[in-house]
Amino acid sequence: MNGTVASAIGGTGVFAPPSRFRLPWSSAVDARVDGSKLPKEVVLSVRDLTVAYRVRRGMVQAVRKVSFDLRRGETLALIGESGSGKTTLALALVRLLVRAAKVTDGTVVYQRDGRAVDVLRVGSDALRHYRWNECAMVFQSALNALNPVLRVREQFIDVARAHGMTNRATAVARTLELLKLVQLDAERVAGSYPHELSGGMRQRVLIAMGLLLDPQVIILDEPTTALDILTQRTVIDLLRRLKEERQFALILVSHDLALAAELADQVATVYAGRIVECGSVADIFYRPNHPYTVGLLNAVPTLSGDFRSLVSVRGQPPDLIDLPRGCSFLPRCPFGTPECEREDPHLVSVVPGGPSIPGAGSHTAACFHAPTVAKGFSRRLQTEQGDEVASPDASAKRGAR
Amino acid sequence: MVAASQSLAPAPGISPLVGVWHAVTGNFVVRRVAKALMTIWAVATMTFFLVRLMPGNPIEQYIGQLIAQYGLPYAEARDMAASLFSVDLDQPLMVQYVGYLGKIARGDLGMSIKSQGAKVSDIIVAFLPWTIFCVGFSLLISFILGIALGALMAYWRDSVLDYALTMIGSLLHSIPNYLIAMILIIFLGVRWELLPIVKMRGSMSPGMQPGFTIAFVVDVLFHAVLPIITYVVTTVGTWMLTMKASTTATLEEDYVSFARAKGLTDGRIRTAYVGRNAVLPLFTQFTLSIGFVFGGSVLIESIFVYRGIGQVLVSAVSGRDYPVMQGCFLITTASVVFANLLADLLYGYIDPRVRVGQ
Amino acid sequence: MSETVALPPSTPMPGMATVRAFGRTVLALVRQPAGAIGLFGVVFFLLLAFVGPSFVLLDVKTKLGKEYQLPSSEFLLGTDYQGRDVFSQIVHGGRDIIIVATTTALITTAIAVSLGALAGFLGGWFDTVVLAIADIILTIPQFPLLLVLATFVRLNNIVLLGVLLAALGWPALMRAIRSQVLSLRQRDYIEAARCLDLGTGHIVFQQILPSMTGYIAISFTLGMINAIFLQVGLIFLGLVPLSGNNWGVMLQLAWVRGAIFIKGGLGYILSPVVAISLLQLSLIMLARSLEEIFNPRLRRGN
Amino acid sequence: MTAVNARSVDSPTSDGSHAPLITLENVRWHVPTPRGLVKAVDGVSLSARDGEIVCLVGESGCGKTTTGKIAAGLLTPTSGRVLYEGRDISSLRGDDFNRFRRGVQLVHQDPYASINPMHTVGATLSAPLRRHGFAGSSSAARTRAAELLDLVDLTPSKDFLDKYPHQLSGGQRQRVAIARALTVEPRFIVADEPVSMVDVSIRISLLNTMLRLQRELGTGFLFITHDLALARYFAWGGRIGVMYVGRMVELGLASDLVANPQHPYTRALLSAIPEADPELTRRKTRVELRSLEIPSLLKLPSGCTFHPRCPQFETGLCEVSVPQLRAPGSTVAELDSSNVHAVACHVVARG
Repeated sequence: MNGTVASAIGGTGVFAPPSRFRLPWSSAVDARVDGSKLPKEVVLSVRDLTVAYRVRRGMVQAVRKVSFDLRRGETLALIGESGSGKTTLALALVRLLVRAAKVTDGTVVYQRDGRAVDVLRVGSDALRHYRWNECAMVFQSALNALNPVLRVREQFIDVARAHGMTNRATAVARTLELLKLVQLDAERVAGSYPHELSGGMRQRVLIAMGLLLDPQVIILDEPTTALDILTQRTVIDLLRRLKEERQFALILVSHDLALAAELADQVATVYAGRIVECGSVADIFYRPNHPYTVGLLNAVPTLSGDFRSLVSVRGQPPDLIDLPRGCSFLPRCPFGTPECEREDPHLVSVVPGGPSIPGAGSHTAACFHAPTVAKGFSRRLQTEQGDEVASPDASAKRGAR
Repeated sequence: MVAASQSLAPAPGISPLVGVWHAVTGNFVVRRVAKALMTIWAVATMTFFLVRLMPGNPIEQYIGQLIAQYGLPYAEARDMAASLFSVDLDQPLMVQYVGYLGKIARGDLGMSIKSQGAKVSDIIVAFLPWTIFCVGFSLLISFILGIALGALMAYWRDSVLDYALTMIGSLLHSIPNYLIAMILIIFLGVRWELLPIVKMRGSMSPGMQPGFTIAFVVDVLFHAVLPIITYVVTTVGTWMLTMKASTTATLEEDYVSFARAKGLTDGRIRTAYVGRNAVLPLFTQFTLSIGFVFGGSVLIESIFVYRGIGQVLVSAVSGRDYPVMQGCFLITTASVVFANLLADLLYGYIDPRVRVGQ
Repeated sequence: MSETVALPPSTPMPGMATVRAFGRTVLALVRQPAGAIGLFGVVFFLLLAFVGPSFVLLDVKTKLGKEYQLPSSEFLLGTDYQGRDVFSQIVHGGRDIIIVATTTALITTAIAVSLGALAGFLGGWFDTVVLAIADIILTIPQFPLLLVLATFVRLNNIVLLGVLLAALGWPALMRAIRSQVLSLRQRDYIEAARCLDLGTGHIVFQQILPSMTGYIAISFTLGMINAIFLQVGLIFLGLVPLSGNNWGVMLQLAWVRGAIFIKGGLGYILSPVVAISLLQLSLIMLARSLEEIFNPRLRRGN
Repeated sequence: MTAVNARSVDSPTSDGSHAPLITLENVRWHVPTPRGLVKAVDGVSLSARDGEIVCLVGESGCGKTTTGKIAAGLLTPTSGRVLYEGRDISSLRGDDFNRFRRGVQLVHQDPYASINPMHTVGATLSAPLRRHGFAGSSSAARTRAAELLDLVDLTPSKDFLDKYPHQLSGGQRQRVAIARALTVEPRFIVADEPVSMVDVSIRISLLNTMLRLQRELGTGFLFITHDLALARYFAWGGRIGVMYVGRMVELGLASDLVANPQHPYTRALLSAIPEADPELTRRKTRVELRSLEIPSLLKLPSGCTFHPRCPQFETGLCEVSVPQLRAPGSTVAELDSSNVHAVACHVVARG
């Protein structure tokens, strides 16, 4: 298997790096951005992205002033509970928001080969090119993401044709290669209708489809949620291998901390439409600075290691229409003080003098009490040999067993 | 049928007989054809027993009439009735019934009482094609127009066009088709005198030679235009509104947003992703509407004096010409059943999920 | 805790949930413009047909020289071929139509709900047989069938007419009810009620029926629409013996007497046309709004 | 929320003295479909003592939900028996049956589907209270309903009595569903994935509430889940059974089963589960399966149903005979009454 993968990627066959890469963006002059300020390795740079939509009860503040940088080959996990706005955020990055939703502020700058554009301002042709050629987004429900009346092969060809790959034979050959790459019985799956495939197979078909045009960025929304554990494992291992081999940047949207722990380089916790903490995967899991991150970590049971008694984050997920005054996490926060009610804390570096924009090399949190929170958190850290550094709290609770 | 059942091996653990039964009933095509045949059989049976068993049995009535009017002896009158109704009155009822079914299967539907010597099957052959042409053509126009407008309304939801078309659609849908027909005649024909309404009666002008000539086609369309307008106007609203609802729902499907995420062209998304999936639920409605519109032809053809099977049925009913009535009704039903069957099989072809069979 | 006791008991009386669901439905209807218009129209025609005759006398007097008059202040909708007032005929002509439609809808809904519920609940051969019969009736074109039946059955009784129309009208509604019951039956809350042993009566009247009121209301309205279409058609073809006074008879007389060819006859022939159309329109708007309230697929996303 | 581990001390599981409250004896659920016989559950035996927690773990389609419904008396097994207090429930009549019916309750997976949207919380809880005579009047029912809401931590309970389900969050609805099950004072609750549709951040509090009920009211639980980590947390003092396509493949004390899995399937499962700890989860050793394909219930593999995927597959053994669930060195009959760790695997049983 490894042999085929390596030759498929490294070789000059059907997988040769696409020479068709040309940004038809000259038509959208006003969308062009001065890329000189952006570090070369940043592929996606989001600033102050704000999305709102109107429902009968009022305005839903789905995404509020979100900023982050995504680097080439890096994996960013957006973690949050349902209704936190993480999916809306992902959809905004490819401009696929529902009709009622509007981006009210911010920029999404995409950079390739030193050229940069603001995705939110490009024209429709350029946008169509950006989607899938540059940034592929695979939705949450793999079960419904494929057209029920077309065979899988036709749906691959549709994508190929839409992006200028007119030769049907080439497109089919590429499709079969990719289906093999995701460990599917390529010929059979290509000739199947979606309803003839299992959930895990469909999810892998979508991932294969995402790779069809070699995009720089792939966004996956809950890629493993509906799958069985063993199938989940296949998909996770597949993703890890693919991102190492192909060096695409990956944005994972999930409620599942474990998925982030498995795949992410950077993790951002999203609460009430904002990134409340972002840092490297180790920062988030071992040195969290935001009470919400801590709450999530304390609420998830593990299989290995010691048995701990767990506590949920208290209270209910926030109502995005009627957000509390000040810090939106305040009603559920054990660290709250009157100060928190006065103002919504900004995202700032937890290391003095560090960068305050989430991205590689920074650890940021939006909490006035970040140092206190960080000090209070302790968690067993397993060293390589398996002996552990247990918190006094956990050992006290270990009890008789 | 045998071939179909053999191709599917009986499931393990179930007796072979049950397996064959499941294979037969599990096959979509076989099931549909069986249903169609059963419907035709049910209608034939019903008309037979209605004619034979109802109080005021038309055969007895006719015999009585022959005796009274022409002074025929009973036996002769009886023989005449038997040949007209295409039954053998000396046999027990069940034998007559079987014989009747046999004759139907051979295309023998008896003779007309009113037009002496005319075979019912000949009458049907002369009139049925006009109705099929008129109704079929209208359904097709209305379906296509409705789908196009409905899709447009869904894409331009909440626009002025959407509101206007929704209003018009509801309005047209609510007025019974025969009232629309009357309104057309009153205004286009009589009040404003835009159309020579009397000349438009019949299915073609007297003396017109059937054939594939321009003059003939124009003449046929000239005579059919008012019925067609009526059928189209009264059915298009339903298609529009249903298609709008269906498209609106399809637009929210994940595979449509996903197609956008994949950067497919709008044209491709509209046709292969939205259009094809949105039309699917309309097919079941389409089959139902065939019977409705075909049945409605009875009224429409009477109002426009269009020489189709509907009008023949009405005059047979008012003239108590039972064999003609029986035959017309049977053939009308059979046409509808056949059209339904076609539509269903076509649906199976378009939707791969049905093809596999549930 | 004592405060809780003092509060009014909220345990529902049997059928209360159904009543409350009905109330909610009416409220939801009035909030929609189309639903409000439909409801208003239906109420208007009910008043016209059942209360109107007490205020407007039916004009039966032949008035020579006043035949085929256009609407005027004396004859609001003109006069007929005998010089009689059309307006009074319109006021008196709705009753029978609505009674037949309601009878039909009542019987249709009763058959549809009971057969649909039974088929959905029992399943098995009963379901298969009922569904097969429904499919056959659905396939047979209704109007020709009615024509044939009309030659054997004398349709001079409006209730009989209603029964006959209902006998042919139930299948489509039955199928809708059946699929609704099938989907309701599989709901987890029904299973929970079974697990709690709440009893069949409770499950049917408290858990299932309240969720069905919408479908029953839609069924009823659609049944009325279909019945009006068919009965007026039958009357128009002269297959229902002419008796009494109703819009269908007016239509038939006006058509046969050639009112369309006479300038003054316009009011005479158009009045029943407009009356029937408006009644149908009101009913359809009502049905559509009900559908929009109860069918989440049609509901606008928020 | 505190001292969860204390359960293991006073839980009756540690000694085997109590007679089982509920027992499934070799139950099968075979459904004929047009495409063949579906063997959703194929010979499962399981028992639970009063107040015991048993978890059923497995992937979708393994028959765990069907087994749960059989245990709750909502499905009649096509073969095999269900015993309640030692008596076959199919033979129970009248009051005896009612005792069982009230004694075992079910909490569904989806709190959005399991509560009738047309009824208020108060009405939902009052109906069973009135029906089974736990409240003589509607005001008494209301009082009791409020108490039950308090019991499941929906406080202040008065605020919730007159709410409709759509006014509640998923977690709150699930609490209402639990309160509804508690109306008839059951001794055993079958909870079918009760937290899988609830937000991660509040899952644990729901489990903690259920654990408190077990501790305070002595209610036993059959907890059905696909998440072994949740099972381990919930059943720390009880047992876990692992199911694979209709059969039980491993059964043992929760702590033991997770720490020392025997069946190749359980091992594969444990090694595959991603964990919320990057160091740990990225270093785990995986058990490689021979095939990714999940067998169709219509066409189950011969012998051990796991054999086409099993890394320890032995030709001539695994595909030939069906392995029985047994603890190494003990007879099948002992299974109910002891805390043995039992496995259905030829290779493991051989040692």
